Amino acid sequence: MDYVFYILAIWIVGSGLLAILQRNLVHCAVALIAFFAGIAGIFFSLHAEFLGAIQVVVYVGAIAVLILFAIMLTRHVTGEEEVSPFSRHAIWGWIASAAVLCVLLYSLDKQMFAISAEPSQITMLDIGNAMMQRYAVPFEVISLLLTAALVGAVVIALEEPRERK
Amino acid sequence: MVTLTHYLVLAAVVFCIGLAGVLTRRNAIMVLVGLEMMLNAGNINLVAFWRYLGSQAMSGQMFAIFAIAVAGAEAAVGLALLIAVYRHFRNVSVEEISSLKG
Amino acid sequence: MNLLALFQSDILSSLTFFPLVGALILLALPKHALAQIRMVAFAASLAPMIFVLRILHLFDPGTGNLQFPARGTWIPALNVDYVVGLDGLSVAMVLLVSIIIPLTILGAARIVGEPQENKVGAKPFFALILLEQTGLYGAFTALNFFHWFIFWEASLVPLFFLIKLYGNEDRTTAAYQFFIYTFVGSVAMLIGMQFIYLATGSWDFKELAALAQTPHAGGNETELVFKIKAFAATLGIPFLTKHIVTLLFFLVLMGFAIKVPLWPFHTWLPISYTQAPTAGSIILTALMSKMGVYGFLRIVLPIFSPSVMEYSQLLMSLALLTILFGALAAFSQRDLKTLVAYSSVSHLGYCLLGLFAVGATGGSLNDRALALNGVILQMFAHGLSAAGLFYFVGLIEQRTGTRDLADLGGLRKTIPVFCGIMGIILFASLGLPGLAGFPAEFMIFRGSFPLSMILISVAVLGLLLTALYLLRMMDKVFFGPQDDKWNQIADLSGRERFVGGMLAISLFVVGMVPAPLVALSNSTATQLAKLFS
Amino acid sequence: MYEFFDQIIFKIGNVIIAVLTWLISLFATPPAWLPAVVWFVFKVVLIIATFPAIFAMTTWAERKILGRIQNRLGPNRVGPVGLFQPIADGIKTLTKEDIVPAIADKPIHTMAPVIAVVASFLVIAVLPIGRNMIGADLNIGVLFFFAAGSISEVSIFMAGWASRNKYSLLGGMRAIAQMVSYEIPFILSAVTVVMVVGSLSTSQIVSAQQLHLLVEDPEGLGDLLKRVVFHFYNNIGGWFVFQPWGFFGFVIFFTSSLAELNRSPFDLPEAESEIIAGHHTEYSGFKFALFALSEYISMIAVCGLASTLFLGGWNGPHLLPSWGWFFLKVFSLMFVMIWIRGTFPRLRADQLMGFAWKFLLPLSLINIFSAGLWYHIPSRAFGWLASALIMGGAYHFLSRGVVTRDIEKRIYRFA
Amino acid sequence: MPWIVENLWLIAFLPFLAAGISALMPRAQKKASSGIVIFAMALSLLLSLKAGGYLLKAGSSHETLHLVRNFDWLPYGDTVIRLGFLLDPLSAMMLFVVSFVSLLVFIFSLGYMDHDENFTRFFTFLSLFAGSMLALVIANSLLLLFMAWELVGLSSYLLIGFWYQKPSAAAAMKKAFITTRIGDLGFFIGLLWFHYASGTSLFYDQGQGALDPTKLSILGGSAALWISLLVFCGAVGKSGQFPLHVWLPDAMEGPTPVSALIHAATMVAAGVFLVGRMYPVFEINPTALEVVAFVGAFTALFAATIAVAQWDIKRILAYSTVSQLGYMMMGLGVGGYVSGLFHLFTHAFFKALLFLGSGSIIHACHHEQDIRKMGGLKDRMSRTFVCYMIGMFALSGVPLFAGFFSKDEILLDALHFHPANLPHFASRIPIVFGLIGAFLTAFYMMRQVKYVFFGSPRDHGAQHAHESGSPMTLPLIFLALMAVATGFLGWPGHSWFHHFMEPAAEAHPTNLYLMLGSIAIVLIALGVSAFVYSGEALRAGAVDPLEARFASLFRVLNNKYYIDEFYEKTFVLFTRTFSRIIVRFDRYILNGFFVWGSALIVYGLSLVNQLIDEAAINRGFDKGCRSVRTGSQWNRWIQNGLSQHYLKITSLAIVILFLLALFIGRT
Repeated sequence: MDYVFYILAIWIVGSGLLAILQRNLVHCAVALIAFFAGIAGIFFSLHAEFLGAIQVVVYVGAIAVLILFAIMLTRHVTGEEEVSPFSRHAIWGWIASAAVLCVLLYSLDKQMFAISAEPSQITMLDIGNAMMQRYAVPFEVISLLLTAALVGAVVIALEEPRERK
Repeated sequence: MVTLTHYLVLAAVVFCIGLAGVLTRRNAIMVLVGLEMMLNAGNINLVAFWRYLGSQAMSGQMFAIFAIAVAGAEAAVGLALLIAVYRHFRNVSVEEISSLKG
Repeated sequence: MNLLALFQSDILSSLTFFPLVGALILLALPKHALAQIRMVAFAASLAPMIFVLRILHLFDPGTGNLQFPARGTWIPALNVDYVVGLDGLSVAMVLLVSIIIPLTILGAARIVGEPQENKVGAKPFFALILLEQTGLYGAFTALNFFHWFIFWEASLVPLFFLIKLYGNEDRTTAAYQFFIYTFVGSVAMLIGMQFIYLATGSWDFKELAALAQTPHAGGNETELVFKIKAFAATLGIPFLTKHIVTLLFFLVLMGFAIKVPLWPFHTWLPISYTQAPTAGSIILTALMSKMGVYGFLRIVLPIFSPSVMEYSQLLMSLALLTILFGALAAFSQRDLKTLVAYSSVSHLGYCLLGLFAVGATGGSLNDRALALNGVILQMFAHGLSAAGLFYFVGLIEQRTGTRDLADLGGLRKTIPVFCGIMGIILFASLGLPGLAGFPAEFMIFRGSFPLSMILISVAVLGLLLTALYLLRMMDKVFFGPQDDKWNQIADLSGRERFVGGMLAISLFVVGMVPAPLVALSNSTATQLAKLFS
Repeated sequence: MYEFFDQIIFKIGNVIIAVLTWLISLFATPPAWLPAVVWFVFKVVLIIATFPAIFAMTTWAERKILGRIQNRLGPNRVGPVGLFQPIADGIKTLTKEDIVPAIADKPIHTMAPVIAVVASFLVIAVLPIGRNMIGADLNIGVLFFFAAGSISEVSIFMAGWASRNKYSLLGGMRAIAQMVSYEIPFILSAVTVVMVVGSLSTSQIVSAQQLHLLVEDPEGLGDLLKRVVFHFYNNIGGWFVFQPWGFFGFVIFFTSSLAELNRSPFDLPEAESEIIAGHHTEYSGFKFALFALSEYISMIAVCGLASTLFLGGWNGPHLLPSWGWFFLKVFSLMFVMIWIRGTFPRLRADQLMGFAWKFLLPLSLINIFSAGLWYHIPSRAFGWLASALIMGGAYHFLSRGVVTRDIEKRIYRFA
Repeated sequence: MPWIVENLWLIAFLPFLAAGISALMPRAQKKASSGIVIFAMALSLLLSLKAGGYLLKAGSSHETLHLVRNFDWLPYGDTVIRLGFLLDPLSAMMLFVVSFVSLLVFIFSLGYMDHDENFTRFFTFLSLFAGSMLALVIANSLLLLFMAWELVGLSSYLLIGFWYQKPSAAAAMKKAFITTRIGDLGFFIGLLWFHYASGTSLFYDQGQGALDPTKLSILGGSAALWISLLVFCGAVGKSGQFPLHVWLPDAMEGPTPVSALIHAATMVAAGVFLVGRMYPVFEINPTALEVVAFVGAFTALFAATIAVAQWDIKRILAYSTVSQLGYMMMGLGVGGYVSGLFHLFTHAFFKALLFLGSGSIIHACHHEQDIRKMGGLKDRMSRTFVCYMIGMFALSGVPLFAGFFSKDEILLDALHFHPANLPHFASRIPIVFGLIGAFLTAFYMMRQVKYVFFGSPRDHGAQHAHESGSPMTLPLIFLALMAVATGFLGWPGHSWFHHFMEPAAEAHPTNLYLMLGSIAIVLIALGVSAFVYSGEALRAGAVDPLEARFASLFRVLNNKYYIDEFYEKTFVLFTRTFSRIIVRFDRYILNGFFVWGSALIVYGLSLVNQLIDEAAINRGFDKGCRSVRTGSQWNRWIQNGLSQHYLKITSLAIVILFLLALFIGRT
């Protein structure tokens, strides 16, 4: 079902552009949420359901909300930005990213178009097993990192102990 | 027929959108948003490779999971930092808080 | 219906780790909730008794084989399994642990140098004791060396901290000496056992024992000896190849000899026992030292039976010296605790004597079985009586603030009940018939007598020396005119009466009717004895 | 006899399938995707038709029950005992004018209720309503539930922010803070079940709560009795709520779900007396109805998940059909929620946060530990005991921290 | 099996039970506690009588009955240790003696201990003693006997130290326990050996017991000798034979009823009983019995000499007890199984009588024990006086009193003592020592009586003395009757006792010369003593006539041949010094030199290691770090603090690098 991919691709690119281009930060954030949801859709379409769900939980449920909170806490409630992303000083940024995009697209090996998808069944149990066996060390490291981040975030933003993470 | 390269192109585009966000916005929050988008681009790649090249090995998914976890941690710490910075400078513009002297 | 089966599934692991759960809960309690801490600790230490009763109920004394076995793979690369099981050697010990630790916790709560007056607080104290309980259970049920060794060492650590944190005036030295000295022994044993592992590829006690009993095809060596020698030969040191079995035997022996202890490796003991808090002393003497004897029974006798036979005269002589020198040293002590500590040395000497006598020539299978049964019963009896002695000595110290015999005297007048119960325990320790010490000593002596008449006849002197120092202690503490300063000290409280009374009653019951307890160990002991006749 | 109802449902299903098959067969060469799509549409329609109906009855029931609790009658004008009140309300909201404040952020203001409804309907899909009755049997069902559920936070925020009204904004902020906080114990309490079952699939979780003790060859009355007992035990005994961790998990889940749903006593975001209904202050007419719909659907869904995770889902002695059990449990839980609303006072904000972070969060973490312990201890009895001990101890000591100092007696000077 | 045999254990159990109950009673419950104890004892006495009666009824004229009740005690290997209870003439006789005397002493104690604060404790201990003694008597196993043996030792220990606050009592209790334990060591080894050699723990077991003739033969001669001698060690300790007699006189620190019961009538006789019980083993090798005979004979004489020079009324009796026990041993040793036991039987009553009498006197004199401070009690305590005189005559061997018959039998057996492996003069030693001992016995008893009852009071204690109450005098009267009556059971030539004990054996015919000779010796001794201790000698402050005449000898005797001092200077000192050496050795050599020495070595090594670490490794590393730091100064300029700036540079650099790689790579 190719059209799913294309719809999702358009959705993602569109919402992604909206997310970085709008002047109203809250609108940016909302667009970002749509962007994240699109990515989750991509994951679903790749049969990585777990990852998709995780994507929604973490990005939509947590990070986006966090960003909204940050916006509310650091700006005026309406979230209006004074400076447009198209101002003069940003030109080098656009150039650089466009150049990178060109390089990336150019460097994609055209042969890969030939490879097609293979179905596979990955269950939760496999993921769990992999996490606890083969990837036990990275898993532990990540958990440590998350703990550190939690503590760090709380310490840094200590005056607001209700901050999540 | 959607192939791996479709996903790679998508990822590249998303990455560059994120990069553009990072490079052009002056608000630190938006910089962070751009960063998250770049990370997502990476995740798309990981999952797509997993899907197309090695669906029995779990590496792609696993690293995507780890990447998401790291992104979560990064966002938490980054935003906490921003709030702390804002409290100090009353501003989160990247260029105006470049001073390291405090 | 099925619940019973569920309850029974690997009861030993449940038993072992229950106190650990208790310790964890304990750690969650607030620091100053003394009453709750004590209650939780007591409950957690007593609860395994349920399992022990169940075990005793299900235990089949008729067979000497392992019961309640459970096995799980642990570290496949090292061939380490998690293997637990009970047989006649360990069941009495498990019972002993389940009796002593709750009584310790119950009794220890009001002894000097302990919880209230120590700035470290009561929580770690009880948690350490519970930890120790887990270690002991583990060591008494483990059947794989690796697995066993972990518990063996794990039981060392809580005691180190008990001594270091809650001990008497000289505790730091005592703790370090205790830890390092016993650790040296453990290391020696570990080296020896590792060599055997490298040679045979097995840590499992039962497998090793089986290897030690199968003769090697086409030779007069056993399979084990052959394998060890073959492995030693690959190292290419001629001396080692020749004496390797002896060397290993003494390495392993060393670990246990220090733990029990065997003269002349006993010097860590008096200082540790004296400096430890009362609960620590109780656990050290009643349970820790038994781990050493148990190790002899479980490891040295089955695996090194030819070496035991070869060196039995030497070892018996050392055991004899342990008995006599321990008793003599106890005789000239002024410090009550040191006195009791040396008495422990001496009493454990009986165990070792019976153990090593099994290797001597002469006598019948029944004699050997009797001696081994006696050793196990003596472990049990000494566990109870020594625990009682240390407990009461601790109480004396708590009440009078001194351990010096010269300061005390005539206390019976103010504390008659104290004197009565302590007297019972003391006489049990002295081997008075009707109390637990006597059947044990009789069995050891009677079993070993045909095996080595002269040595045993000399060893009987130990009974006299025991009487000498114990009566001297009784005399100095309780009899004679009383100093006025002891007029106000309190007699036993209800709790203390309970602890002392329980110990006294257990001693009495075991002394009068030792048969059930002996029946538990008899089959296994007989099996073990067969290796030597 | 006991499978009678199930059979009926099954037969009805068969009939529908037969009809659909027949319809499809009318095409000369039906496309390959058609049966799937038809089946899909059928399920969607069924869900969209059933649950709003339940929503309607729930609003009625809530008002009625609250009325009883507050010693009044509740709706009693339209239809017998006011039964048609929801219909009347529905008609009223549909026909009302849709007002959007002038300074509101229009697109977001409009999007918010839609997203809310979508999010709440999404989660229904993974609930196993009866034996073989599930919208989508995802192998990540529980996770999907939480993922979809977390979207509703965003919708509330959008509503609150886009209204440009300080009450709405405050309500939205409160809602977010509260939902984010309570989401952690909410998910962590469910983790225990996932851990023990070893699957995120809701249907597997349900089937894991069935026991399979059997008696051989029933003979005579005694055996029949035994079999009945076994039957009851098999269908009830396996519910996780009977394990200590399950019990505590259930309580934590249920408590935090109250906060997730912004229901009393955690209804600060919608506190009428403080901030005039919070984020939907500026909504009226159909948009308001959508918000209400989404709230009640979420409530049903959360109760459904609670019964799926802890109360055995559709498991039960075969006196009722499986879906009957499911809805019985769901309605019971909803009744409890209404009951709580009728009896509990609203919490203060600091109490609310303290309760989440100081009590529920550590308790649920310890609960995970205890469930793990329970799972790994081979002896079930001992495991039960150890788990119960740990949870009991944890509850005891954590609850000490929650009790705040006594509030001074208030003196009414002018009253 | 007859009921009484089946339930023989009750005899011992009842006092134990009473002791247990009494132990749990509070101090104030004097009446209840003593009532229970006495009631239990009375029941035991009844049961003992029933047992004796059964034996009399069932007994045959030509063999000794051994009725047993056995049970399993301890399983081991594939066998089991069995214990049991035994009813035979020996145990029946002892049962009667023990329970009878015990009962009387209990009753006496009611009066004697009336004012003691630990009254209930006293009865507890007494009952404990009675129980263990009875158990000892009925034990059908050397192991059970040993167990009871130790328990009587314990009760003796407790009762000697009953007034534990007196340092002398505390010392005496310890001494008693340890001295007897020395003997017990031998006993214990003998027990081990016996059990090992015979293969069974039972004495009699329907022909399978260790002492049954069939089994007895498997004991070899030398094993039997060793076993006998080792077991005899125990008897020596318990029965106060030389050289372990030292504890018995000291044991008089205990309350007088205790002395009467334990240290005169029953427990000390346990040694004799033990030899009697093990007699079949002793008989296997004649050397064993010879050792018994000589030890006994020597003790009999030796203790009698000491008794002559003592001042303490109870010590005199104590040495007399030692001496009489020597007689019994001698009797057994010279082959007079029955005569030794008969003396035990009679001695129990009259010695208990004497002790209780002395108790009555001491009680009356306000706990004054020195006979020099008494005097003139004849009129003040007439009932006690009469009873005491009967006891004295019985002990001295005045004709028609019990002691006369039993002692004569021993002397008669000693006369017939002709072992083949000894020279003639050696075989005469027992009879000679026995006769001298008889003389001395009569002498010191008369001396004592003269000092106590005659003359005028020499101290205010004696002046205010008056007759004791009936709980104390009634037992005296009973015992006095027994002291007369029991003798007739062993009428020379027609000894009922002999027939009861050993129906199969034939007694030696009566020797009239010996009888007359001994009567003469006794009468002369009494006369001499009465003459010496009269008039001047009995006045206050007077020197003992013997002391006046044989000062140095008297001092030696008065100091008991300095044996205590000798032990103190040798064994005790040796043990003490040796134990100190052991402790020093432990502390300085083992722990100090070896353990701490090795610890120091390890510490030294670690210091060396530390030096190496610091010098070589640390310093080098520091230097490296410093150079890196200086080298990195130059690239500071590239940083301007704007992260976006960095990222821009980075991405452009990537593009440039990529292009470079593209073009250079292509070429």
